[in-house]
Amino acid sequence: MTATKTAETPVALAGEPAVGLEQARAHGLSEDEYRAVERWLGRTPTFTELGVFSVMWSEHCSYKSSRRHLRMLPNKGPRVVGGAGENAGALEVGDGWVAVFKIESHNHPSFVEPYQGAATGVGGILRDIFTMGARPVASMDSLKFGAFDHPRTRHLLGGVVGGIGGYGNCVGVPTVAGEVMFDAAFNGNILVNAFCLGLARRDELQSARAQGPGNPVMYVGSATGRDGIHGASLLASAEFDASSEAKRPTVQVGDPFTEKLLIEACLEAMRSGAIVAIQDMGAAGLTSSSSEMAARGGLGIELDLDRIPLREAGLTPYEILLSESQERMLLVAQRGREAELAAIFARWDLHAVVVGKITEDQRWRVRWRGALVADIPAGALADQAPVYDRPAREPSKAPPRISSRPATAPAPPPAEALRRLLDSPNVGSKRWVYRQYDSMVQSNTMAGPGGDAAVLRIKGTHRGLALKVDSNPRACALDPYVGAAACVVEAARNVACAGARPIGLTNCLNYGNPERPEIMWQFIRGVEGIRDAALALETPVVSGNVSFYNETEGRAIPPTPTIAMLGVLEDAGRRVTQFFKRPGDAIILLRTAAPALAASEYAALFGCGAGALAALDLKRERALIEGLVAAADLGLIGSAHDVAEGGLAVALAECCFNPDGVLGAEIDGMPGGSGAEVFFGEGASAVVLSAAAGELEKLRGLFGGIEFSVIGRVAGEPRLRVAKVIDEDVRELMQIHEQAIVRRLAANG
Amino acid sequence: MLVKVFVTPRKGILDPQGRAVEQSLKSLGFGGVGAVRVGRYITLELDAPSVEQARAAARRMCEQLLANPNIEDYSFEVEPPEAGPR
Amino acid sequence: MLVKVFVTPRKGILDPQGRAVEQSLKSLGFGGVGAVRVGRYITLELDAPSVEQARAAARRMCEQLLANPNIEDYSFEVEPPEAGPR
Amino acid sequence: MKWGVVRFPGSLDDADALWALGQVMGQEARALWHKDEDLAGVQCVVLPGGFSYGDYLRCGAIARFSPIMKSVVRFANDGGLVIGICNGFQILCEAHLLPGALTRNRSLSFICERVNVRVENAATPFTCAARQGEVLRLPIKHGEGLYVAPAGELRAMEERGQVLLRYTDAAGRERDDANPNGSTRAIAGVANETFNVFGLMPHPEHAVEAALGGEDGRKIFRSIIMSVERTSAAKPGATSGGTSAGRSSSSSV
Ligand SMILES: Nc1ncnc2c1ncn2[C@@H]1O[C@H](COP(=O)(O)OP(=O)(O)O)[C@@H](O)[C@H]1O
Ligand SMILES: [Mg+2]
Repeated sequence: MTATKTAETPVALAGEPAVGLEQARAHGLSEDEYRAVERWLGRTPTFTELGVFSVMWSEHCSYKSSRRHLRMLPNKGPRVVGGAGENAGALEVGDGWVAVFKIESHNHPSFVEPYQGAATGVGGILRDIFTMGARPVASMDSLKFGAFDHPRTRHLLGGVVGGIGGYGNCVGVPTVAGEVMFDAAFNGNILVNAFCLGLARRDELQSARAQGPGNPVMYVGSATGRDGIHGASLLASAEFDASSEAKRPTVQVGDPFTEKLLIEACLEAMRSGAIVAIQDMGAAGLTSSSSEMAARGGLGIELDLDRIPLREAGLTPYEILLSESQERMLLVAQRGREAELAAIFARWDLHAVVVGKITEDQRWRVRWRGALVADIPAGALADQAPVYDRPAREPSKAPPRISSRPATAPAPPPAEALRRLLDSPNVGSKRWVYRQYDSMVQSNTMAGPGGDAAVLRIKGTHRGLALKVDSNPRACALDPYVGAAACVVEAARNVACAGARPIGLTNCLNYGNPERPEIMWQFIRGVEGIRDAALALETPVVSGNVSFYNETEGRAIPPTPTIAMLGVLEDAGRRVTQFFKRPGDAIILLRTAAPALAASEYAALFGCGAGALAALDLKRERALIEGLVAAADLGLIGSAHDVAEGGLAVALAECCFNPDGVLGAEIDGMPGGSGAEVFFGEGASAVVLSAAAGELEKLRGLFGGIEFSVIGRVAGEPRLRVAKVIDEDVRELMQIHEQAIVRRLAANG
Repeated sequence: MLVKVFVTPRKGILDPQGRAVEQSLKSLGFGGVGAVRVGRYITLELDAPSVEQARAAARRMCEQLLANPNIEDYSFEVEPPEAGPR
Repeated sequence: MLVKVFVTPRKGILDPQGRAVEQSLKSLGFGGVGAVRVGRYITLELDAPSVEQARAAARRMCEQLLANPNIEDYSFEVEPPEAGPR
Repeated sequence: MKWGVVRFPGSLDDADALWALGQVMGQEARALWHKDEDLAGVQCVVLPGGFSYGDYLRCGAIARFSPIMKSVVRFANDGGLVIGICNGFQILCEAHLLPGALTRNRSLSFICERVNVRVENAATPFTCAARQGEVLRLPIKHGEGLYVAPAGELRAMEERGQVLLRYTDAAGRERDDANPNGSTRAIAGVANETFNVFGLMPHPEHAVEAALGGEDGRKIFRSIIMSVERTSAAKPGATSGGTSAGRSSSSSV
């Protein structure tokens, strides 16, 4: 019996195309890769096997161009739990709780079909989190669209935001923060990065490592259809061009209702202790989840495709294995406890079926209608994909500055510039977006969207978690290293402005075609920037995702690493918001360097001369963050707001927009003169604080080595006055800010 | 003229609504029910000089707005004014 | 048999979708469009011994589940198997 | 008092309602599973927010056929107190325990924000802890909250005082821009003719803690507690939702 089994080789199925180099190329494999496949098998692969290899060895699934560079990222620290090789990292946040979080891209699917693309992006990242045994407690999204007046932008914006809300709202996970940017550099390739945070008790963390030969493998969730065959993986592993339309797979449609049932049922099933390992079926669906779980455990797996629930008749093994149907999970159960698990899933109206078993021999074997259709070493699929050290070269000429024009017309006076900036969709209120997201469900949201970082409480403790996602493609276009490091610092600073200590991050690296040396150079410099900033701030990188080939018709997006930072507040009651609170409070400007107009929103609107990004001094950045955390902890500050798009003048205005009652500010003068870079420069780490005058000396002591200037005071009268240059009605400014996106959408419907 | 547009989820595309309705019909005791698909039914009045022109306009409406070409199919009927309402 | 169900918002009941579609069609340059209503189009296969019995079942499905009698009207068609697809 | 919060597949704010009632307000609150028919002797049934059955087809249309809804209908017909929040409101309309229906917001998009609602009738078991005309600040989060009912029915409801909450501005004035979803007559919450069943789109369970942005939601729950206590005081021995709870609307506040 065993002897005949080993002698058995997979069969070609009737009607399948012949396999050879040409077919391999059509599947996106190179000649070398195809030869490696032959070596792994010691024979020609069947068509099914070829398909399986092509997806597992795609850039999207294998990280073949990025893997060696990602090793640079620091992933250790006293709070880091478990780890490498699992679906997402975890950090201890105190009182026995661990936070599991990750961010992932869904750029290409969202460009093709914005609503469903974004929705399924949310669904996918949720599964990455609850598969770890953590209950998803918050989502964030980072979105980049083309210029607001580009003909496709409105449609993409509506679809993407609708999809994120449609899915997130229906599964009961609050969307608590995010970012949205519009720039012509994304006209042909939008970015949709979705983040999810989950919480678990430390001993509840679940493994994705198969164990116990003979243990049954069970399939739960939606039936398998032809969705996205070669979809996410191949679309995200090649440049986008006109022919992509023809290659378009069946669009994946999300079913958030089933996802909600899956969350509840899986978490309940995990508590039973009958689950050995579990993994979501994401990219490359059944193939990746089964081969990865087996490979992690150093074991094999045998699947019987006749038992896979199918949505329609007539699917081939190739299609079943490569389907990217959503809302499916694969788990390894303890032998003998299948019925118990099936009963738990049945309670949630979900069908759990045994579809295979774990074997000793490290092979990934698939049967269909009695025949063996694939027999591959599990490791060859899961972790032996080729790894490339692609050539990287700094471009000889300076990168074009995106959306930044030389200063032609004379710049408007500061008050006028402030109004124009507040009216820019990049600076203006994003309420139109986040009002479509349920940010309250689960009753933990102490600070939802609309401020710097979101703050959640952890029920049953005094603790709070702060989270924020940041990116800055304009800065990264000018300097991919400094830009990336600055994103880490900015995310950390936002979290610290809420009073929380930043403890770790996840990243989504969105770049162009890695086969081009200048893109590879941008990528490596970006990873180095993240590494250095993460080391300086002691915020380990616990998870991440790489999205290459963000190009259309040969034009790459600017390098866009997206950073999501998590922070902890020992006492959530000490959280700080960005809004001025009391008339008479002193207004303080903290700054680590002189701001610059390079890569600023001001430059995008009015142009500016040449110039470099503001200097970044990681030591001082660390000191600024430490000072903010200490100041919040001592209860010394009334408000803290990070200076970001639009610079100091915009930040001051935003501090006045207190939803509980607008206030004003009386600024005596701007330190550093009255040039546009002082009012509207960006890049330098700067924070606007307000505090009672009596606390100033104590406060100053917390920020040694950092520029600490008292620049004015909070006013009861809602006017923003800056020296003799700006004197504006705050309610009017607020109205402009509030309407920036809404009025554009209302215009010519 | 009265234009009636029928938009349906494309075959092979997941239709969670259809599945939910199917299950619900079954649990209500309706036997022999299958292949439930839930789509949209849009009716409108169109001022057009001829049925042909109305049909051409309806087709463009479907392609530009009423159906999502990624995941939906459509069909339509045009009824000249003398025909009674459905 | 193939059952096709048409559910429409009752006249006099607000139909924000219909209004939005009408506005969008106008802003896309479609002239002479009015009275846009957006409803649901549900298709299903029904195993029934006769068209009459299928019609009776379809009516009950509409009344119990497919339409909300407070605010919607419905109609349906039953096509015996030999009839081609629409 | 004893509360039961029904859990349908796709319910989302069930845990929030249990938290608000149990942990925050110190009530005896338990979950009721949709497949059960036993209401476990609760004195008020809460149908929570969420997307029961995905809200596929129509919001609340499928949930109303759950086994537990048979018991809820019986309980309500016997005068028991039932409150439906958001999706719960939609289910109550679909189940014909409340008149009218809820359709897509006029903006066609989901809206999550805090709004103001004016108490239109404070003489009911759901509003008696508030003042007539008092403005409450409560969150809404829904895509289909536009209340509709046939004109004749609406008139009769208004006359009988069945409209309990209306969207207004902070000063209690009706204004079109203070009506977030375009509801007919800015209706945010309605009761049945016997005032023992109440549905509202705003979420009182998300407004019970100052740390999360407000406490006005307590007034709704406190009203229910007051009226149940009053009823059981009047009728010692009454355990489950007292049949006279619905009449307590006549008592002064
Ligand atoms: N930029 C990155 N930084 C750190 N870890 C990363 C990064 N990109 C990917 N990873 C890690 O690589 C692993 C595989 O990535 P993942 O996106 O989970 O693949 P899949 O799409 O198959 O789920 C995960 O552990 C992920 O956290
Ligand atoms: Mg994964």
